[in-house]
Amino acid sequence: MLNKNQIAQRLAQELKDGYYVNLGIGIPTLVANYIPAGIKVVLQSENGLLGMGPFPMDGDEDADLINAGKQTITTVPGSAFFDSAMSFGMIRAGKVDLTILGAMEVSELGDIANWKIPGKMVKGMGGAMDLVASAKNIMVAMMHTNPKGESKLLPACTLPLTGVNCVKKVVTELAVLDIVNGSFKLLERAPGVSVDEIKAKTAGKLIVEGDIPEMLF
Amino acid sequence: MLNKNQIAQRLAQELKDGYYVNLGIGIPTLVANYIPAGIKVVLQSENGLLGMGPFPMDGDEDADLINAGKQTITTVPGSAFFDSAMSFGMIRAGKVDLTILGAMEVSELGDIANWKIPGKMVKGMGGAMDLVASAKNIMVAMMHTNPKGESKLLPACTLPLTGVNCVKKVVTELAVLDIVNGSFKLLERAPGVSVDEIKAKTAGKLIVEGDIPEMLF
Amino acid sequence: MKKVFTSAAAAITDINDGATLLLGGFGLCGIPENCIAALVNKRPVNLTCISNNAGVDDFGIGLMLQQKQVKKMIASYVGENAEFERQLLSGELEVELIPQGTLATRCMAAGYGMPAIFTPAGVGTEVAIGKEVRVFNNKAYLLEYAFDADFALVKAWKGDTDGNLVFRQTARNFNPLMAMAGKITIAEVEELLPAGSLNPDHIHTPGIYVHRIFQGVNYQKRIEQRTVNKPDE
Amino acid sequence: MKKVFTSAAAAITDINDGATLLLGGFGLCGIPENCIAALVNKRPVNLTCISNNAGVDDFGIGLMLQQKQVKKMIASYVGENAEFERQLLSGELEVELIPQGTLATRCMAAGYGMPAIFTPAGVGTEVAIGKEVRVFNNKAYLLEYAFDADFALVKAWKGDTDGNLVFRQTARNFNPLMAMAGKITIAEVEELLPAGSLNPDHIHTPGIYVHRIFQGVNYQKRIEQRTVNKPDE
Repeated sequence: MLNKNQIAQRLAQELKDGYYVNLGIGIPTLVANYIPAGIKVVLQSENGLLGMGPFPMDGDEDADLINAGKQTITTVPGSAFFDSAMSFGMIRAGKVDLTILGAMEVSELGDIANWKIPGKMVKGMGGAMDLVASAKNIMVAMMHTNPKGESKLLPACTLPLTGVNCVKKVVTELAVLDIVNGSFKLLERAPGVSVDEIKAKTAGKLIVEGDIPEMLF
Repeated sequence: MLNKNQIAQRLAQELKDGYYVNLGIGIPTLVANYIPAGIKVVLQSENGLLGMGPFPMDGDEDADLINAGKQTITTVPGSAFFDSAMSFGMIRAGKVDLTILGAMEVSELGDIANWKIPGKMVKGMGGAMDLVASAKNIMVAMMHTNPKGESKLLPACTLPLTGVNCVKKVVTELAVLDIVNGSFKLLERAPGVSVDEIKAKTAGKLIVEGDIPEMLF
Repeated sequence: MKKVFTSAAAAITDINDGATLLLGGFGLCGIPENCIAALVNKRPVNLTCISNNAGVDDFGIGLMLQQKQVKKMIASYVGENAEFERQLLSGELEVELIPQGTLATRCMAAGYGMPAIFTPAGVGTEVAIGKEVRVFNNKAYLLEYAFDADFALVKAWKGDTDGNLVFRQTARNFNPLMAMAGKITIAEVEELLPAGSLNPDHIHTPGIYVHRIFQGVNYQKRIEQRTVNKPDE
Repeated sequence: MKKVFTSAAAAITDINDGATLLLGGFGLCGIPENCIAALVNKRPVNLTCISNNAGVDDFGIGLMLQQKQVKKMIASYVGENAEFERQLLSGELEVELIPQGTLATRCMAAGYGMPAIFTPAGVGTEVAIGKEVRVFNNKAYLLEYAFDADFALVKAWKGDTDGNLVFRQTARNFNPLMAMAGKITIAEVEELLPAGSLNPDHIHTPGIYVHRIFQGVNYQKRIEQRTVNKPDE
């Protein structure tokens, strides 16, 4: 079973040289810590920056330089600033190669719910609806089950949707799964996790073909 | 009867302090030479400049600095460069206060034809269709009649249209006319020109109310 | 052409009850602090505020919420704001949440004279309810309309007396878009310079979009999430 | 990430017969001289060229017209070009004239992932024939579609190895718009710098839109209408 950092580490294996990537808040943000050596990845922050760097050193923080999570950050050489219309423009136009988001629920059709829980104060969707509707390659980083132990990989989402038919891949503490033809296709198991456990915790249609390898790190 | 410079001079009387103005090729360009003292007018060139200045001094011309007529120009303090989408964006959004264009024909409904003559090589409409469809205040500078002596102020244009129902005012070598309620309303006569001559040379519906004053310069 | 105002109070003097305002900024980054302070002082009410966020309890739009000046908030994310939450739950405050890219593009549409735009954001979600859906190349889009706001309040880094604006880093965000979208645009700047001081190639918002400009004072430029690396980490 | 190419020839090597190209520039100002020279040398034919103008007889796109490489020209103004006129009148060349703002906005639409936009330009004229008209707030607009082009060829003043571009004065024009709109965008620059050399606030085209970049050579930067004031005037 993976911890959050390991989920991020496994997702980082999906990065390719030259990728422009948008990382959501939470586990996705951690992916930046595991970019494979020898490749260059440019991080997009939808509030108007390409080339996001790490947090600043204490004392170097700048109120004018934040990420979409409103955290103080830095830039890397080759960075560029732009307005919010261009930022979502490049997302809509498919220029961002990969978007990694957290989710509350994902359906076997690739629907995603991650912005609203009925009965709870709604903070807003921020840029999530734009990202899931527009990005050409969307992966989700999340826990396989909710705190009650219920599967978050469902036949259909029960929460209000953020986007439909958009998620391509899910990485959880248990497994790596692609969403293809209306099913979750199991690709890899976390070390020490059995296929049976994944089956038991996946409510949506699950495809298991042949031997399922353990993830390699 | 006015010469071209006087037509431009009369049109310049329409300028107000703080106006952003787009001047077309030909007589409209000459308007820039007659901006009244004490007011500030900013010239927009639709190829991407606000704050156009006069032609450069010989030897100072710069291939990267031209106007929409592809002439070498200069900038004035406070100028700004931008791309063509923003340029036509500000025109469409009504931020340009006044556009002055040449025309082959204008109709009593404010239609304008100034881009195409059937049977002749067509060069293209350039930005003219955008300007006439978008600008909030469009004035035309032209000769009252064509070389054959036929009126260019018509009940309906005979040439292919550039835009419909858009021209607000026409200044010719003979007269100043507003277009209101489907008519040319005569406002001023050129020095020495009679109302009868204007009537004779205006094919569209002409409204003449009361004494028509001579233009003042 | 007199665009320069002496103070925020002078620049916002005709913002009255019931006005619709566009306010630049993302979180507390690049917000028109001086304009908001002047509005808090002048106290117009029944305002409709369009801004990506709603400030925090004691800063930004939150200051106007405290005084119940805001009737309706249009935003993409309203964050942590106890008074906002209280007014929303009590029904005192009307809130319309829209996707962030839709918010940005509806501003751009207004500034570019486009009455409406198509975006895929929100298709198949509750955001799409009541909206026109149109399919282009097998992909569904929502038709979203340009904003129609009375005033835009934006904050720039540098500006000149002709209204040209330059923004700094991610404080740019919605500011140039809202600057284009206001019927009257009021810009506050950290540094107001004579026309001709800014490189014309570096200007983000040409002065044609800016009707009033003033030199801001006492900028707090608060940081919402101070995240740093310690030297020993 | 290897965006830097050693020459125009290397950068355009996969532009083949039948390709659709967006070419930046206004008149001869800011045109991708090196890319055009390389295309003249490589000689792909049946090209569709989308550009505001069509060059002159002996420069710009005119050089490709001389070799009959262009099947179709989409432009707003084709100016003075005898060979262009000959091919048009003889039926060898297909020409589609569209309003300049429509041309610009259809590029922006492609770069911003908007399938179509509304513009009033051309309403009531022959440009509107066959197009969808829609009325918003009592004003009629045409629905115009985003361009779908294989390559964009643009020319910038400075660029860096990550593909970030800065344009100079009115040589900006269509270049940043076309840079956003190409499936593959090739940028030639007067000065190619290491990543990090450009101020991130001054970049007009972020590198995400640029797939290939090279240091241009032997720029002519011709002036079409040299207009000057004489000292004694």
